[in-house]
Amino acid sequence: MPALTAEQEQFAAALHDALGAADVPGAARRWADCCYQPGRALWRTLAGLGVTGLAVAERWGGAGASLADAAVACEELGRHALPGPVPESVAAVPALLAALADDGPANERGDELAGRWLPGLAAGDLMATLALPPWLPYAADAGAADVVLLAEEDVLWLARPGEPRRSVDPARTVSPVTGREKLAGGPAVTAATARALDAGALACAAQLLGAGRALLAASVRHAGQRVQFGRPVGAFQAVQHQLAGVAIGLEFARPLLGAAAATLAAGGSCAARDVSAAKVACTDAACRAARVALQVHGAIGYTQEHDLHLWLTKVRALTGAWGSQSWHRARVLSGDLSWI
Amino acid sequence: MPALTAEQEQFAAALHDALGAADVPGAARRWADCCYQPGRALWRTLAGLGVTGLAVAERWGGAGASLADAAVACEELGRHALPGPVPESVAAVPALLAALADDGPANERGDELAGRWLPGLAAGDLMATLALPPWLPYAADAGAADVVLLAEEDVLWLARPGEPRRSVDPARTVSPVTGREKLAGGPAVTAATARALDAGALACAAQLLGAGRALLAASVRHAGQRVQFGRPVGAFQAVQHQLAGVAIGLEFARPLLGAAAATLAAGGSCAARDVSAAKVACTDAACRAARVALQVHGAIGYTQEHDLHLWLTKVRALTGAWGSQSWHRARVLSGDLSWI
Amino acid sequence: MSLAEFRAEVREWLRAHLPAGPLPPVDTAEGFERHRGWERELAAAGLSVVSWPAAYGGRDASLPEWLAFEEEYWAAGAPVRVGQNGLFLLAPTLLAWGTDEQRDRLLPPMARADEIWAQAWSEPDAGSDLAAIGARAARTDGGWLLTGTKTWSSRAAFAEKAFGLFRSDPAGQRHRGLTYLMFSLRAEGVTVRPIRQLGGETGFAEIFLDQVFVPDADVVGTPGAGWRIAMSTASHERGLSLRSPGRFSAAAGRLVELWRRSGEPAELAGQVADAWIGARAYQLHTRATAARLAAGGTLGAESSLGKVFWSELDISLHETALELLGPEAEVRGGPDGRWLDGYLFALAGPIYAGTNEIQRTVIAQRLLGLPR
Amino acid sequence: MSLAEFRAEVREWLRAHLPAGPLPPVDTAEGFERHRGWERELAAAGLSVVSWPAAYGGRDASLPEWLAFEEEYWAAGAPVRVGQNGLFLLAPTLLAWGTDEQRDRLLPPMARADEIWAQAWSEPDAGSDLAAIGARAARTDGGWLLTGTKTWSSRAAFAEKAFGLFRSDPAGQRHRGLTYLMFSLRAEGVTVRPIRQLGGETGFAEIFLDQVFVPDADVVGTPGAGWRIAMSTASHERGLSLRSPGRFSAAAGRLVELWRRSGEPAELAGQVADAWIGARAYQLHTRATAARLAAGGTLGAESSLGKVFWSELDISLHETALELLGPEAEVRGGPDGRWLDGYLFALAGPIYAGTNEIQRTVIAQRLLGLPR
Repeated sequence: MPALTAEQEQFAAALHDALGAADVPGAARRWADCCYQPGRALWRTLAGLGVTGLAVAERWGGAGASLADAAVACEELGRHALPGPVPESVAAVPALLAALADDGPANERGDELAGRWLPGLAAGDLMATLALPPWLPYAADAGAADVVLLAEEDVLWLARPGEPRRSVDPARTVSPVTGREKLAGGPAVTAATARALDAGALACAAQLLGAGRALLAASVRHAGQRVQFGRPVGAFQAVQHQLAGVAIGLEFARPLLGAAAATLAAGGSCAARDVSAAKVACTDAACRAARVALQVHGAIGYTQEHDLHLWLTKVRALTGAWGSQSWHRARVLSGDLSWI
Repeated sequence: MPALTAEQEQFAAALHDALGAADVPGAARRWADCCYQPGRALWRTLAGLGVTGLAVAERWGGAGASLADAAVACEELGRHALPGPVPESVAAVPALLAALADDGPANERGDELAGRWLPGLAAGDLMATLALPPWLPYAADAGAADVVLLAEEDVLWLARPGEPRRSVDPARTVSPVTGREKLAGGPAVTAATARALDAGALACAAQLLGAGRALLAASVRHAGQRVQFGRPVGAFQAVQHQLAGVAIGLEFARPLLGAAAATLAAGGSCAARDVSAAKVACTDAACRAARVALQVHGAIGYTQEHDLHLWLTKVRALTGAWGSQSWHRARVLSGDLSWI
Repeated sequence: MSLAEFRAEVREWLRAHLPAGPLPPVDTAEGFERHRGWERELAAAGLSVVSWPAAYGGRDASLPEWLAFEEEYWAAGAPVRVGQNGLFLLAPTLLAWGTDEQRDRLLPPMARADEIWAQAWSEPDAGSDLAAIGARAARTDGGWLLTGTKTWSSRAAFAEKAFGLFRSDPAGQRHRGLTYLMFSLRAEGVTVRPIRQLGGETGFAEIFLDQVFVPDADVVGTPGAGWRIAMSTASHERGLSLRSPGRFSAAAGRLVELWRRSGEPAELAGQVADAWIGARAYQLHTRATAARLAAGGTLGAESSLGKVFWSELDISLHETALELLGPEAEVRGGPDGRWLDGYLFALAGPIYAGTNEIQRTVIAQRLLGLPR
Repeated sequence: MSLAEFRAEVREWLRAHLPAGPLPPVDTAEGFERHRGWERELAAAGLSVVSWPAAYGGRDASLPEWLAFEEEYWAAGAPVRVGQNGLFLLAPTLLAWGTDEQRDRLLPPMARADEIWAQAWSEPDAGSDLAAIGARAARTDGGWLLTGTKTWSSRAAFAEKAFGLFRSDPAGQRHRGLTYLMFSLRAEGVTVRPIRQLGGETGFAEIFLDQVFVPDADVVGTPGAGWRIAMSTASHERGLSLRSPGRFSAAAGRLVELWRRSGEPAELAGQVADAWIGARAYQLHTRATAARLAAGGTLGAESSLGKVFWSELDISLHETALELLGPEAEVRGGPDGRWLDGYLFALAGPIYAGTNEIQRTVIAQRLLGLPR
């Protein structure tokens, strides 16, 4: 079912509380200056709450929880604009390594690789990122990560990151990578890569949805306080109706996310379709939230002084990551579109 | 230049006055009941004002005016929701016959055909329609027309209309046709047909722009009078901003129409591009005007009792006529898109 | 019976009993009676009101079962429900606020389509501003005398009965002093003037009431509490039924088929995908809402989110279909004519049941807490 | 010289003199000076202010010539105009309302980029509600003392001078009692605090004024008439220049190139076509406006139509480019980085120079005549 369980709601609330108590925007600003310690400390806090081990099986030290739980966590991480390679480290790399380890022929090698990194990822000691061309031609935040992978066609590489390039999101870089140690090859890698792509796209969709929710909340707060023409701007119908539109978009993107997590976890044949539907809807909803948030904030929202920019730019950066909207829409249409 | 000349503005004003003084909605309602007399009387009035002879050369009894003037006229005709095959009879058929007559090889036959119908069309004694598959698989208002043509690939037929089918526009029918007398054939027909398609699409765009303007005017009028919650609904920002959006769309569609008329009249290589750009923009602007008009009017706008439906349904009918939006957009992109 | 078994039964029955071709339009005299006949067939099979208690002709279906029924119903291309005003608006109100006597007397004939109901909310001066209602209910011996004009009353051209709000306390302002009343459209003092809609059918009517007597037995709930009763239906769990997701999933499925049949034009792929995604989102959202309601939750102003969402989805879905149809789009009737009919029907969505402008204001002020 | 000859001269000069690569961002210390250098090159060629009178460094170009210049300028990919606040906002105001002494003193150094101007309209509590201005101009011997805070002052981080509105009559409410004044950003009592924009550059600044002396010679027009003077510039014929069509035609042309280079994906063809059509519409519309102005017409509230149109066009055009770029879209710098820069720049369009919400209200009330 797409609705959150009571446990998931409690988990989300715990993450929201923990991140709300920490200075995430401050850590993001430091991250933008390539000072990763405060951000890594936050990741360790989250590891303590179980976030980094959600997608890791128990035998590797994780919680062996469902991808639905990982999506719940990523939504909160996006809601707080946590810096770092969230979809990569929390979802995609664990999914990739787990798929390799579970796969028959590549099993031994897969086990070895999983054992090499999954315990550290689960514990929060390691942070991983990956490039997955053509969807991810660069590895995000390779400078902050301990493990940089490259999945190219049917080969998985340990990768060497090149000169990082600045992203529109100041608290993010993207690095071209080259393979330096071949880790595994063959159809098992192809299958594991497909799994990683879906897991990462799902996590990214969740992050976007969370960011969109935060943007709406910030806009409502600002509109209730900012007075122009003798009234709070939030009392003007033009502002109210734009924000209502944002709320509608977010409200109806959310169930797609839950459904995609369920299908993906169950390994159903509709996983690609459902993940893509979720990514399309969450991206659109977040982009709309960002546009309206900027318009409602006005000039103050167009500065780096206001924290809003951390969310605005992250939404823009993640919009093109893990598959473009056109690609995901096409993937929806190539799926089984019968209903029942 | 896309701006209207003073003469064109006077001409438009004269048409607006003449049609405003007549009961065009009444004639449209009779037309819907297949009683064409009041509508045909209006067409004769317009012929007296020169409308039907604009696209007809002087040697056939017309004014030999430019297609820009025809576009000006069609905009007014659309503004008043005049019933009848406007793009066909005012622009496309005259353009087709003139092109045939002007063409070298087919000259004699073309002259004969032009002489057979153009004088009557110019005088307002005849009304013509045509099918031009695949853009116009049916002939509009064949039941009311005196001349029904079919231009199919490189053959021009005098056509026999089949059983008319109802259009979403009650004051309009569309009829499948079959050729009954071959009038001309060969490359000259292909070229003349292309010319007719552009002339008709241009006239149709003008008609749509005029209809959009009328819908905006009706909405502004209604919004200023209809009181809900103790205020005119037009005082609500949500209504004001929707109508402002309609005004913007119409304002910026209009110069495209003028430019297309100029390019088409000059026979420039950019005619296809410019006509398509005009059709796309005028259709979008008119559709937006229709959507907002219905929303501003509310339930009363959803009835056939209110005259608004004559414009709403005509916009919908013309949206798919003379080339779909997708087809015209593709044609813009296949044109020369350099600027200067 | 499991959900899957229930679904299979519905599917099988529909397969076996669905009319061969489309019925005549519901808002014509002939079409209305043909649709009534179809409702009677449904009722005879126990499928007309599956979510109602068995005592009134239903089968106590759970919300998930009801949603499954709706999905099957619309996916099969079954006829529109001529009784929907009664079935989906009045019946939930009677179940929540009516008396046992009213339920026993009114629900069974409604379920069998012996009595088809029209709604009578709007008035010439009370459209989006419904609280401006001016039609009066004056107290008289044993009942009330209704006087005034109701308009945009859907199904009123052919229906037997109607329900609506009337001002029973002349001193009551706006939401206060309104009473929820039911009356016969054949009663003395009632004049019904059918109104042609955009598509030409008489889908709604104006109702003139001149001292129309209504017995106390036909008051729903407490006199004077009409506004609260009427609004509670809008957000009642069965208020879900105003637009059940099955309608949109069926339409989105047909759109995908149309797109494939048209050669899968890439330039419209995005719009087709968005329509399917939107229908899927609405389906999943409704299921989640149903689960929440089944767990004891309530439905309040959130229903405004859904109203705007489905009504916009419905229009854009049909616009995409019309663009795919190109010059065929304007043609009434014929094999693809349902798209145009569906489009015209969809156009009314942002207007009725509270305009989308009203809904956005509700969302902004009540859900988001923006200042009034 | 014919229009074609003029156009050819501009094109040829640009071809010969355009900087080889992109200059550093204008809103950095280095970039600002590099852009100043470019302005000086333009000025030396008599191309910095073609539409001005020759006496002040211009060449009396007609409006069509100015539009042609702009088309060539942006099509060539030439640098942004660092002096634009002065050139396109202050200069038209001085030409219309200033004294000969002011024009002689201020326009030539502006044309040569010896003095670059910032605007100083907004204040912390006067954004979209500009009439809420609170910064004061107090009368003193031979001039005025300015005190207060201006913000979102574009170019103020590096510019020499600024102009804006100040409340000279403490009893004046809203639009009344405002005076249009010019002041040096290096004057005693001025503190400039640069503000980083979304893209990281200090494109605007906060200006704190503490008893800053401004001589009477630096008042534009009559004291107290500031609002009318400032607003007249917005709708002045050269107010066209706020966003000259050449910018969008150049961007739309590049978008078409990008789409072709990306393999002409059909699913984005519609958006690319619409961007081109929009840019073309804006170009044609501006030409028609120019013709009307040349014939003695005036530009009033219609300029609000254009403001909303170009700002929405600019965003959707850049969004389409970013979608075409896919995962490359987020990368700053690099061969395609201008699309991201352009997108960030475009995002400000619906906010500045009167938010689009304000413009829509102006359109509705002043052009359409809807009730206030």
